[in-house]
Amino acid sequence: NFKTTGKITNTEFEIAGDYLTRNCQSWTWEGGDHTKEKQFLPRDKQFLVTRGVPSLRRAATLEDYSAADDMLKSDLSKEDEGWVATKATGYAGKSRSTRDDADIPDLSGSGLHHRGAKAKPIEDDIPDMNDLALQDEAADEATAPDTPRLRSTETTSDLVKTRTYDLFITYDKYYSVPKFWLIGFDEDRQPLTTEQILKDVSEEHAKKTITVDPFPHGNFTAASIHPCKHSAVMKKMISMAAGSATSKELIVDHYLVLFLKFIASVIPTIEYDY
Amino acid sequence: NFKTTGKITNTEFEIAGDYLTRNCQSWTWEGGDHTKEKQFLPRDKQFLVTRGVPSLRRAATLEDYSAADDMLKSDLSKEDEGWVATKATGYAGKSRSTRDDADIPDLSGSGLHHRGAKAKPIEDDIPDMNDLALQDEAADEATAPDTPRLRSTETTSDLVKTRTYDLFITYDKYYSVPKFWLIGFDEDRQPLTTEQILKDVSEEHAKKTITVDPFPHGNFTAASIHPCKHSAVMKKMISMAAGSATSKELIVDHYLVLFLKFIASVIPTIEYDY
Amino acid sequence: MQPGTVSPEPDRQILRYVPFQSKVTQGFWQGLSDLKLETLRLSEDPLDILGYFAPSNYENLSPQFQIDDESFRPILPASDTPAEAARRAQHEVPGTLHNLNSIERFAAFDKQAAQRAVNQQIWQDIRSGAAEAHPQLLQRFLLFTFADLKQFKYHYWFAFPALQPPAPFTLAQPIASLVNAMGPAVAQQVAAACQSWRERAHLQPQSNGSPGERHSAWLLLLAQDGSHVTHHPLNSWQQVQQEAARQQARVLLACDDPSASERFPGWPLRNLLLLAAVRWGIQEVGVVCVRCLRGPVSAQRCLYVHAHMPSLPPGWCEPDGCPSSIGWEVGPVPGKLGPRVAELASSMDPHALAQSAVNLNLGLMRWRAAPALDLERLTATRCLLLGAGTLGCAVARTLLGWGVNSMTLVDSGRVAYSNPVRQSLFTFEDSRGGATPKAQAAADSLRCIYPHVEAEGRQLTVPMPGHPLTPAELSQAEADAAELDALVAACDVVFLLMDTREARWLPTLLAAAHGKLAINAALAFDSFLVMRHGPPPIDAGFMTSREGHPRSGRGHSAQPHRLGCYFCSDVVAPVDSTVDRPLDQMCTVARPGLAPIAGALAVEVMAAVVQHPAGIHAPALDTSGTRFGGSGGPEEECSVLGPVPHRVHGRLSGFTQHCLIGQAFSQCTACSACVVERYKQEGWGFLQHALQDPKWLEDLTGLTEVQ
Amino acid sequence: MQPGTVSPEPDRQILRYVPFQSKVTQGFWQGLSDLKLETLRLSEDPLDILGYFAPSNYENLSPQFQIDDESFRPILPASDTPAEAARRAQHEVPGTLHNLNSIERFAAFDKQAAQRAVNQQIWQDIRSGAAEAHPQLLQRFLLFTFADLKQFKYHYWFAFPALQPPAPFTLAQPIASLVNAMGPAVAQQVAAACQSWRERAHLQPQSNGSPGERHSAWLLLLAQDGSHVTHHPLNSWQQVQQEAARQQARVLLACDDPSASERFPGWPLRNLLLLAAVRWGIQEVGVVCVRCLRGPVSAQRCLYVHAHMPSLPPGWCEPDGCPSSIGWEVGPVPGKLGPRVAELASSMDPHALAQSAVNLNLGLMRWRAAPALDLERLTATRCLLLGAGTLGCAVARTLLGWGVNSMTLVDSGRVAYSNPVRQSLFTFEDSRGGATPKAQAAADSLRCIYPHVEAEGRQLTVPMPGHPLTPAELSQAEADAAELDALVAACDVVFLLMDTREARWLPTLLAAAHGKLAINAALAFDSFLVMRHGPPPIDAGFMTSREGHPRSGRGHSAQPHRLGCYFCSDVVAPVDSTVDRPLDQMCTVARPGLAPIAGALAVEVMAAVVQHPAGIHAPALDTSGTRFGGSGGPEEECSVLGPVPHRVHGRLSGFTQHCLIGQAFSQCTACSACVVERYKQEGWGFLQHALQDPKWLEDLTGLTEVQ
Ligand SMILES: [Zn+2]
Ligand SMILES: [Zn+2]
Repeated sequence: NFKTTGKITNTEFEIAGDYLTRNCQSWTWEGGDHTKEKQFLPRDKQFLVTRGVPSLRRAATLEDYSAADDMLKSDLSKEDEGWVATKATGYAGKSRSTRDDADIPDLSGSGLHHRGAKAKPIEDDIPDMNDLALQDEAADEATAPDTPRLRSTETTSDLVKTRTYDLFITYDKYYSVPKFWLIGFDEDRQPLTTEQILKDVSEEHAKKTITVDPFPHGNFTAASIHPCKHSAVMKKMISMAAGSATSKELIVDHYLVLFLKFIASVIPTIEYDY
Repeated sequence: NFKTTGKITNTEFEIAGDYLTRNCQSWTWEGGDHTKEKQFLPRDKQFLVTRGVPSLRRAATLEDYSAADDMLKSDLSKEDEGWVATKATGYAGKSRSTRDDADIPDLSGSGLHHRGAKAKPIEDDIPDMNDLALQDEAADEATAPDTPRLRSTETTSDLVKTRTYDLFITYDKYYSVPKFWLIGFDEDRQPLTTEQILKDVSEEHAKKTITVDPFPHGNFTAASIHPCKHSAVMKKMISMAAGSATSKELIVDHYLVLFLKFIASVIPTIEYDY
Repeated sequence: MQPGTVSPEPDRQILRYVPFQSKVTQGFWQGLSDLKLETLRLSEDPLDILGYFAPSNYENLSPQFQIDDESFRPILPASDTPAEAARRAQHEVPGTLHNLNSIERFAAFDKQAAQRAVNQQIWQDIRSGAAEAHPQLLQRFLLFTFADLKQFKYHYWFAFPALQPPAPFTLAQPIASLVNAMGPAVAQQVAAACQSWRERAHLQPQSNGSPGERHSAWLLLLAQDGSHVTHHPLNSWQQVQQEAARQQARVLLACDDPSASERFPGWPLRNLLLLAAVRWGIQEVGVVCVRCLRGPVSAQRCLYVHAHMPSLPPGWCEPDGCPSSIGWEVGPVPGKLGPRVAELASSMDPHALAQSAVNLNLGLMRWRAAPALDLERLTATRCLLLGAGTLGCAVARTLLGWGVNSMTLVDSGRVAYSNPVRQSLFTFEDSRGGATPKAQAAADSLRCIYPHVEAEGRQLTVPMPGHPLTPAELSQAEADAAELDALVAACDVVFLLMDTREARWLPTLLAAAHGKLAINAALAFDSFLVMRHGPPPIDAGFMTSREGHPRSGRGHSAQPHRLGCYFCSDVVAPVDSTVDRPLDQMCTVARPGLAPIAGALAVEVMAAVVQHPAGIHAPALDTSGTRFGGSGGPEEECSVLGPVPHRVHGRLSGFTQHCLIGQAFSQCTACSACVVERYKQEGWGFLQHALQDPKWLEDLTGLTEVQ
Repeated sequence: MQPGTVSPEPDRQILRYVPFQSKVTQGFWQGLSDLKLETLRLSEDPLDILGYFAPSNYENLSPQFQIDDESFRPILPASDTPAEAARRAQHEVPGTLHNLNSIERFAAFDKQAAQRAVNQQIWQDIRSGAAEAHPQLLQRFLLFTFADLKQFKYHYWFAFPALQPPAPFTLAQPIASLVNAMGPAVAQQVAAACQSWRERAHLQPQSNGSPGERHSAWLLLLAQDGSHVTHHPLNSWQQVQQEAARQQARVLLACDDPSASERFPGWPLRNLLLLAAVRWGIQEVGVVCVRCLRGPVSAQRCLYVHAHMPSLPPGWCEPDGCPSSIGWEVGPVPGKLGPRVAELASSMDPHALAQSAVNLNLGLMRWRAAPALDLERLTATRCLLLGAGTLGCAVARTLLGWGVNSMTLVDSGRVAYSNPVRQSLFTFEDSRGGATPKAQAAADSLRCIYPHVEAEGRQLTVPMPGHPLTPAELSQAEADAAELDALVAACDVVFLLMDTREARWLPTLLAAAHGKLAINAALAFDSFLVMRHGPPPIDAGFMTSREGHPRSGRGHSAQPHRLGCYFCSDVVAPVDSTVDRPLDQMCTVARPGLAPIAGALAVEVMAAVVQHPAGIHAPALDTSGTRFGGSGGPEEECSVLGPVPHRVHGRLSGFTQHCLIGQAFSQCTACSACVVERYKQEGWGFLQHALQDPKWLEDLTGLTEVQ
C-alpha cells in the first residue's frame, strides 16, 4: 500500500522507525512531553531524534552534485520538480565523505558576531564581572587548549566549532507521512535564526518548503519541511528504488531510510545518518 | 441647470430655502452647532427646520391615494419606481385636509406602554415620591383639565396627545441635493424608536430608504431619507411640473417646495407645510 | 411667608391654564450622558440649561416645552462665535438642571427647596423689572434627572413654577377667540401687529452685536376705533399707558401662547398676569393669547382673555414675601404628579444602533434592485461552516454582509502566524503564541464585527476516510461524528470549506441524510470550484432501498433528475467534461485573491438557492443556458437573485468563470441512496467501516465494478 | 579548607581535559520566559533543572552540554506518567539555575557562594557513595541567567565544577586511542563491552518501575589475555576488584566521553578520577574514554588514558574538607571567562515570527505553482488605495495576502454602524460613536492583522468635477488636489475604489500624468467592473502637444495602440459593445459578495500586470482570445500569472464573468493627451476650471463636437 500511495500508517511509521534506530544508532526514539502524547504511537516512541549533528558547509558552496540526483530529478514528473533539487547531494548516498575538510571558506565570516545585524558588540551588554575573582581559573593547567572557531593552523586543538543541528522526525497523521524538523545552532552553540538555517537548505527549497511551527511533542518551535508533497515524492522514490536491479525487496521498514535520502536532497549540508 | 440634473448648488439651496421660509413660515433657517458649521452656507442659514409637527395617523391606515400620485408613478421610468410610492398622498397637494379626524383607529393601542417590548410597567422604576408633599397641587383649580391621550368623548379638553415630529432639511454636498431628517416623539413626547418612525413612512419606503445617521449640525442622530436617488426623482418632478399647463415658470426658488412634495409621498403621515 | 390669602370673588369664573407637556429629545439625553461621563462625574451641582417653547402652531396639539441638545449651550465651552440667537421660531428659557447620582438621590432630593429657590428668582425678576425686559425669565423651569447610563434609562421630572397669587385670577368675561371678541376686522389688525412683533424681534441686533431676542410677551396699543394697532415692549408699560390715556386708546397685553385649546390659555400667562398685578398694580387686563397656524399668527386661533386680578393684600409685594408656586408635571399615571422614565436603549445603545443600521442597510437592497427579495428567509438561515481558514473566514464575512444571524464554525486548528494576512477573521494577536483555536477566534471576531450575530466555534476534527484510526482514537472519532451529525441536523445550510477532499465526504453524506443544502468550495493555486450539492436521493424520488447491487456495470448510470455532489464527479460525468483535477489534494497554496472570490460566490450561490421557491430542488442553468431539473415552468428558472448555478468553475489565470452542471451518480460514495440509507440505518457502525476502509465503500456502491 | 597542596611529580605530563561548550535551545529560553512570567515573577530562588550530555558522536566536534525545554522537568507539575527516563542517547545531569531579576543582580550575585554549595554537593555525593550509584551526580552544573523578556535577550553563564585535587592528575603513559593502546582485537572486545553497557542500561527498569538509568561511568573487567571483557556498575568496585585479583584480570574505569579530541578527554573524567582517588584510594587507573561514531561505540575513536593520582594528604578526605573547584565557561572573548548573551528576537519575538511565517508562506507559491513568480517585485509595490469602503477593505486585505508592504488608504468618511459587516477592516468598536475616520481605522486594522505592514491613512476628499466649490472651499480643494498629486507620484499603483464616477476623474488624470498603473473597480447591485487603465498617452507614443483641436469630428478616433481608461468608454468604443451602464452613479447597494470578488480581482489584475515584463504596457487578452497591444511576440501574451485582461465584467446574477477590451479614446476627458498636458502645464489652474465646469472640459477635449 505504501508503494502505491507513498504514505504510511502510524503503525508502519513505528516499524520503519524501529528499523532506522536499529541501523542508524544516532537516531533514537523519544517520548517527549507526555502531556502532548499522540495516542496512535507508543508512549516512548513518539518521535525520532538525533542531536548535535554537525554541518560543516553552507548549501551555496556545495557544487558536487551527484549524478544520481540528476537521474532522480530527470525521472520525476514535472509535478514534483520542486521537490528534488539539482544542487544537492542525496540519493547516491554519502558523497560527503569525499569532501575535503579544508573546503570551509565561508565559516571565516561567521562566528560570534554573526548573529544578525541587531547584535551590538557583546561586551557592551555584559556586566563588569571584575568582582568575580575567576581570572586565575583560566590559567588552569589541566584545561585543554581553547577550541578554535575555525580550522586553523594552530596545533593546540584537533577540534572545530561548527554549526550543529538537532533533527526530529514526527508522524504527520493528516498527510500520513513523516515530517522532518530541525533546530540549528551556530559555532557558539546558540540557536540559529530561520534565515541562517535556510543557508543550509538547498537553494531550490529554501523559502519554499520550509516553515516554522510548534514542535508537536515539545515546548519549542522548529523549522520543518512542509509534508504536503511528501507522499508524491516518496511514491516516486519507492518506485525508483524498487526498479533498481541492485536493491533487495523493498519493505516498509526501509521507508524512513528512503525518506531521509529524500530529505538529504533538501538539506544537503547536514551530515545525519541514514 | 437644476432642471436637467435634478441637483442644486449650495447657493440655489439658500435661494430655495429663503423662498420656503417666506412662504411656509413654519419652516425657519437655523445655524445649529457652530462648531459644525459648513462654510458653503451662511452661518445662520445652515439648515431648515420645523418642530412639533403632528402626525395623527400611521402610514398603514392611509388608503386615500391621490390620483396625481398614480399619475406620477406611471410616468416615472422603471429606474425610479422605488421612489414614489403608490400608497401615499403627495404630489396633488394637501389632500390631508379632506381627512376625517374621526379616522384615528390605530391610536387606541398606542400610548405610554407602547414604547417597545422592553418597557416594564413604569411604576416599578419610579422611586416612591410620597415624601414629596405635592399631592394637593394636582387639585389646583387654575390648572386646565388633563389632556387625553386620544380623542375621546370627554368634553373637558379640546386637545389631543399625538405623535409629533421635528423635521430638518440639510444640504448634501456630495449628492448636491437637499437631505430630509426627522425625529419623532410619541404621545407622551418621548423619542420614537426607528421602528416606530417607520410606521409613519410609506410601506414602499420603510426599511428601504430610511437610515439613521448623526445630524450634521447638532449632537444627535436622526432618521433621514437616503439622498442618492433624490436628483433623479427631482428631475422627473421638475419636468412634470414644468409640463403642466397651470404652473407658472418653474424657477429654482420652488425647488424645496417640490422637494417637500416628493418627501410627502415617502412620509405621508406628517402634516408639515409646503 | 404669604401675608394672607384672599378667596376669589364668587361670581367670576376662575381662569385656568393648560400645563406644558415636556418634550425631551434623544440629543439632550446623549448630551447629558456625555457631560456626566466626561465633566460632571459625581457632581450634583445644579446646572444652567435652556428650554424652548413656541406659540401653538397646530390645532388640538397639546402645548409642548422642549429640551434638546442645544439646551446645554450655557455650560459648553464658549466658542469664538457671538452669543447665539434664540432659535428663530422659539423662545429660549433659562432653567436649572439637578442631575442626581442614584435613583435614591433622585427620590430623596429636596425638590421643594429647589423649587423655592426658583420661585425666589422669578419673584426677584418680576419685582426688579428684569422680567419686563426679558419676559422669558417668567418661565424659568426646573429639571431633575437620574441617568442610568448602563441601561440608557433616564428618570426625569419637570417643574414649571407658577407663582401663586393670593387668589386665582378670574375672567371678567368668558374667553373667546380674538375674532369673536373683537370682530374680524380689528382681530386682523391685532393679529397683524403681533405678526409684525414676532417678525421684527430677531431682526434687530442687540447692542452687543448678538441677534435680537424674541420676547414672549409684549404690549399692544389699540386705537379706540380699532383702526390701528401698535406693538411695544413690556418694559414700556408706563409710556404706553400714558400714550393710551392721551389717545383714548386701549392697552392690551399680548403673549405667545403654546396652548391650542379654544377654552384655556397656556401656562406662561400665569406668571405674566402676576407681573402685571404686582409690577403695574392693575386690576384687570385684556390679554391676546397669540397663536399661529403653520407659521403666521392666526386671528382665528388667538384667544382674547379679559383677566381680573385678585386684590393684593398690603405688604404682599415685599421682596421677602415670595409666593409659593405650583407646576410639577404629571407623571405617567394620568392626573398624578410624578417623574417619568425615558428608555432609550434602542436609540442610544450602540449595539442597538448597529443592529438597526445594519438592518436598514440590508433593506436598501429591496428598494429598487430586488424588491421581491425575502431578506428574512436569508437572515434566518442557520449556517454551519466546516473549516475556518481562508474560505471559512471569507464565507462568514459574506454571510454577515447578508445579515445571516446564526453561524457555527467548525475547525480543529489553531491560529498560526501566517494565517491573519489571508484569513480575514484573525489578527496578529490571535496568532500570538499559536494557542487560540480557530473556531473560537473566528466566532469571537464575528461578534466583534457585529455584536448581534449568534456565532459559535467548535473545535472538532471531521473524521476522514483513508485516515485509519487506532483503537484509542475510535471513541473520539465516534463522538466527533455524532457531534457533526447533530450540528448538521440543527442547521439549514452546510458549507464545506476544508482543505482536503476526504474531509468533505462525511459532511456530504450527513447533508444528504438530513436533507440539508450543502455548498462546497475548493481551491487550487489559481482556480476554484464552488458548487451546491443536489437534493438527497430520497427527496429526488430515487428508490430508497438498495435493491441488491446497482442495476448495471455501466459507470454512467446517473439519475436523470438529480444534481450531483462533490463526489459524484469522481468518475467523469457526461455533462461535466472540463478539467476536474483534485483541487484540494495539495498544499493550500493559492493566489490570495482566490479565497475571497470563492467564499463570496459560495454565499451568493446559497443566497440564490434560498431565494428560489424550489429551494434545494431549484433547477440549474449552465453558462450556455442549458437547464437541468425542475418541473419545467419558465418562472422556475430564476430566483430573485438570478439563475441558480450548479457548479461554478473559475480561474484567475485568464480571469474566466463558467457554470457547469454535473448529474448525480448512482454509485457516488457520498450521496447515493445506498450510502445514505446505510448510514441512516447503521450510523456509526457504518461510518467506522467506511472510514477505516474506503475500498469497502467502493465495493458497497458498486464503484469498484465501474473502475 | 584545603589541608595542603602537593605539586605534581615533575616527570609526568599533566592530564588535560576539554571543557564543555554549553548549548541552550530556544525552547529553554521560551520555557524560562514562561516560567518567569507565570510562576517565578520576582523570585530568585535557585531552581532544580536538568542538563544533557552524550559521548562524542562526530569527529572534530567540540563537546557539548545541552539545556532545552525538557530541562524544566523537575519543576513542572508532576504529570500522571511515571518518572521520565533519561533521554535514550544522553545523560541527564542535575543542575541549579539562578535566574536573576536584573543585569546588575546578574553581575553582583555571589556566584562563588553558589559554586561552593555545588562543590559541597559533589563532595558529599563522592564521599557517601551516591555518585558511585549515579555517576551523573559528578557532573552537577550551575547556570546563572538574566532574561530580558522585552528584547528577548538572555544573559547566561555556566559553571561545570571540577573539584580540585591537591595536585593535578598526571599521565602514567601518553594518551592513545584504544586501538593503539590495546591492539585492535582487545580494543574491539572493550568497545563491544561498552556498547553492550550502553544498550543494556535503559533496558532494565528500575525497582520503582521507571526505565533504567543510563550510567555515564562504569567498570570493565578485562581478562589478562584480553579474551573477554565484562562490564559492571561503578558501585561494585570492591567486588570487581576482588574478582580481578582472583582472575588475574585488570579493572578498567570507563566513562562516556563528550570530547572528540584525539589528545584530550572531556570534562566528566575530572570528578570521576577524584572519586576513584578519594573513595577507592587508588594510585593509578586505566580509563577507557568511550566515544561513538554516528551511534555505536567506536574502538577507533575511544581513548585509553592511564591516569596517575596525586597522593592525598592525611585528612584531605574529611567531610568538611571540601575542595575548591574550577569550571566557569569562557565567554565570547576567546580564553576569557565570562557570561554570554543569546539574542533571540528573531526566533521568539512574535512580530518577527509572524513576519517570517508570512514570508515563508508566500514563498510556497514559487515552489511549484509559479516558480518564476517575482515575489519581491510584488511585495515592494507601493499601493495607493483611494476609498476605504467595501472595495478598499477588500483590496487592502488581498494586498496583504500577496505580501504587499506599503499601502496608503485615502477616505474622507468615518466608520458608520452599518459598515463593519461589509467593510472587512472595521469592527463594531470602530463604528461606536461614529467618530473614527475610515482611513485611519483601516490602516490601524491592517497593522493589527500584520504588524509589519506600512499602512497609512489619509482623511482626504477627492475633488470632483460637477461638485461646484465655493470660494471658501477652493483653498481646501487645492490642498487636497496637491496632496493627491503627491500621493500618486509617490506610489506605484493607484486603486480607484470610490463610490462615484466623478471621484475617479482626478485620480485617473493624475495616474496618467505620473505614468502610474491605475486599477479601477466599480460595483452595481449585482455586477462589477474591474479594469486596468492603459498607459498614459505620452508613453503610448501619442503626440504630446495638442495640435489645435482634435483632428476630426468623428467620435471614434481611438488610438490604435493604447488601452482606454474608465472614462474612455463614455462614448461607446468599438471593442466594448456590452452594457456599460454608469455602474457607480447609484447608491452603494450591492450584493454582499460583490465587493470581496471585485476587490480580489482588482488585486489579481494588478499582480498580473506587475509580473508581466511589459508592466503597464502589457498587451490585453479578452475572453475570446483576441489580443490588443504589445509588440506581437507570443511570449508577451502572459505574465507568470497568466494573460492580463483589460476590463473584467462580472455578474452575480447568472454567475458570469467576461474579459473585454476598450481602446483609448482621443477625446477622453481624463486620459487624453490634451487633458494630461494641460494639467502638467497649468496644474491647479487647469483643475479648478475643470472641476467647476465639466462642460468646459468637454469643449477642451472636443467631446462636445462628438456628442
Ligand atoms: Zn454524490
Ligand atoms: Zn480615458
